[in-house]
Amino acid sequence: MSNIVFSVIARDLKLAMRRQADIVSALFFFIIVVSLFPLGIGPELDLLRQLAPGVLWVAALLATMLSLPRLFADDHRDGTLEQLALSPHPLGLVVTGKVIAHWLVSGLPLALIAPVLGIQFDLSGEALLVLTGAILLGTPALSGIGAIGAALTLGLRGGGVLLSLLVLPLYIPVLIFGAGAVDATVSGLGGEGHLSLLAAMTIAAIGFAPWASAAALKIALE
Amino acid sequence: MNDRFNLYRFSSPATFYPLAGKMIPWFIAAGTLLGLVGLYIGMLVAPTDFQQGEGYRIIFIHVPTSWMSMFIYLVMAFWAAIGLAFNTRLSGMMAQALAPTGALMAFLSLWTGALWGKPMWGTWWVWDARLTSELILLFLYIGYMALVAAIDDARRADKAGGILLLVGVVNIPIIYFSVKWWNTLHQGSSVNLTKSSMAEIMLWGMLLMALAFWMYSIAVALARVRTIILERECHTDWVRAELTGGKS
Amino acid sequence: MIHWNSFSDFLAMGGYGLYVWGSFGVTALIMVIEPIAVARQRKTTIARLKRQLRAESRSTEA
Amino acid sequence: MLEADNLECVRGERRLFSGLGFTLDAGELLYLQGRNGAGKTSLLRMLIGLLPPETGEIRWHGKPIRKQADEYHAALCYLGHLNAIKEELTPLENLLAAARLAGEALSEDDAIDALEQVGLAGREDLACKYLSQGQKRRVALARLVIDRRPLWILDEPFVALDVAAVDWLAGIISGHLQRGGMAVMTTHQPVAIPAGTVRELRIG
Repeated sequence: MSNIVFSVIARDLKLAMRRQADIVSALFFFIIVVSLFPLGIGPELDLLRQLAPGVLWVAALLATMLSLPRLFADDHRDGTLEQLALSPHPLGLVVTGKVIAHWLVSGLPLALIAPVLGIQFDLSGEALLVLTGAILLGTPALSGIGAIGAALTLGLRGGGVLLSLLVLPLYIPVLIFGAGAVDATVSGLGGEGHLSLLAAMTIAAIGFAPWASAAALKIALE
Repeated sequence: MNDRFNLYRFSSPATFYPLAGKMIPWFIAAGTLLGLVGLYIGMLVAPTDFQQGEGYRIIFIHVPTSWMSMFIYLVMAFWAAIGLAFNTRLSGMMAQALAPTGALMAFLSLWTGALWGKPMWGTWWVWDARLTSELILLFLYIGYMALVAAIDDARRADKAGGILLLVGVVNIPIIYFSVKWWNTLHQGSSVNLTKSSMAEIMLWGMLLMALAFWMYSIAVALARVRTIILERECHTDWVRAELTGGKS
Repeated sequence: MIHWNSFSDFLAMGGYGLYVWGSFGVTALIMVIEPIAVARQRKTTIARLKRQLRAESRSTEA
Repeated sequence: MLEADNLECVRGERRLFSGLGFTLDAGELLYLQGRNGAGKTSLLRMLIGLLPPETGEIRWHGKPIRKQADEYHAALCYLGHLNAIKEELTPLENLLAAARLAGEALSEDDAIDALEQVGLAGREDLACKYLSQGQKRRVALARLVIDRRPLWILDEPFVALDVAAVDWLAGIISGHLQRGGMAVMTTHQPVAIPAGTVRELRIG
């Protein structure tokens, strides 16, 4: 059973490595958006410290969104998606593999670069740690929920804009607790509660979202 | 045995179409009547609220529209579940017919909420859990309508929309509680939406208005679903007969 | 029974007139526009389907 | 044994076909014929279980396929009009990945053998985006060389192949039938298959 998950992850990672430009451009998008905020708001450190969690998280949501339209579209266009749907395993497991691979190339790099960007906003060491942890814990849920939207909008005109319309409202809990964890740390309350809620959401999303996506993909393949 | 309780008969568009046509005038009549009595009680009879003055009368619209916006979404999700489970044609059409009305209810709830909030709280908008969830509900309605409109094949649109509705129904409570928790963690909000001393007469007015909105929504949705049925079933003989028979 | 002393009192709503009538007005407007829109859509749909039907019957006769 | 019973296909508002049925036994080949738009591809998509029929049922060894999707898919090899190969991967990687996703064991040597048979010797390590259309099709066809699953469903497999390749593919298919396999395929111009029982079904 889990073999198929690993096969899909391995295949998608190999494909992503052959197309590194995509990963790099999403990462640069994240960096640029985050860096624009101090330029728009002004250099007062107190204000920046306060805004940092929200700014970083909103930018992370948008950067994750960038790669979502292609999550299934490439496989759909060249016929691979049909073959995946015909593999002798539940399609939900295949999608689980694709979601994990998506996180590895989109969410994980964001988490790794986030502390560096946090320094621009004068966050303390502890806050940087919590920020990294929150992005690590929260972005898998973004990939999972995003997969549902990507599957529902597969092959539609203007699918990219529609995808954001469907997915961004559903991202709100992740945004709230992700930014809240850092907020709570900055204000000295401790972000553990938020982090465990984020982890719960990620587990729920990874468990549930692939099956909803699989149902949506089957409709798209009819 | 009993024909009246045969669900399959009523889930067939050919039977439902004339039935809906017959029911619409009744719902319009009931809605108008309830609305007039509700307005009479709410606007003319009900006393002034000692805390909020006359401004509280907005709740006679605000509360019913908020209820309806949530209730319609639940009904749509119910139809979606039925449609995905039993592959019935009518359920997807019902969900689609309800969506615009639900979105309008959500909009009215936000609009009246803002007009209530400005004199009461001194601000048009507060990032309170209920308001935020209502806003997201409006986004979900718009997302559903956009998705259904973007898919050309009607059956596929029904199914994809159904999945989105079910995902949304799981998410609404999560969104509500996350916003609520987020809000209480920020400095204590001075907003208190509980209306402690609502006089009985006010409650009656509100209930009547809620029923009136309910009737209105049903009537509009039924009228809309009749058009959708005609469009979807236009290749069947009974729709052809309906169209050529001159009855419209 | 009636709570108001005069019609102008009723309109003023104890100083909340703008907000109360703003709410009721927009709601009434929407509840008028929506049924009209539904009825118009029904009319155009029926007209379109009838046209389609005529075109089909003509093509089968020919 | 593959059985189709009273199938009906409705796409949009049009009924493409109805009351369609057939049975297919080991060693048999079914040619689907019909004009464009008659529903050949739709029927194939029903047979692979991606498109549920409006009415009727498809059974594999007596059991409806929608009740045994995973087992049925394990016995099924489908070749659509899309090649299902990844432009970024090499032919060898494509073949190995396809086999792994289908749950089949395939050694690298066997894969290289198969690629040699379809005339791609020496190109195993070139990303598929540098190959011509015909060569890409051959990469897709290479799957058939190694595939040992009993049921092949092929959508226009002879399109865009040169004469030599058509003969070669006919040989591959008759080998499959001789081993007791079954095949369903659509085609515009029937190609003589040297072995096995060939049956025809006209749609529309």
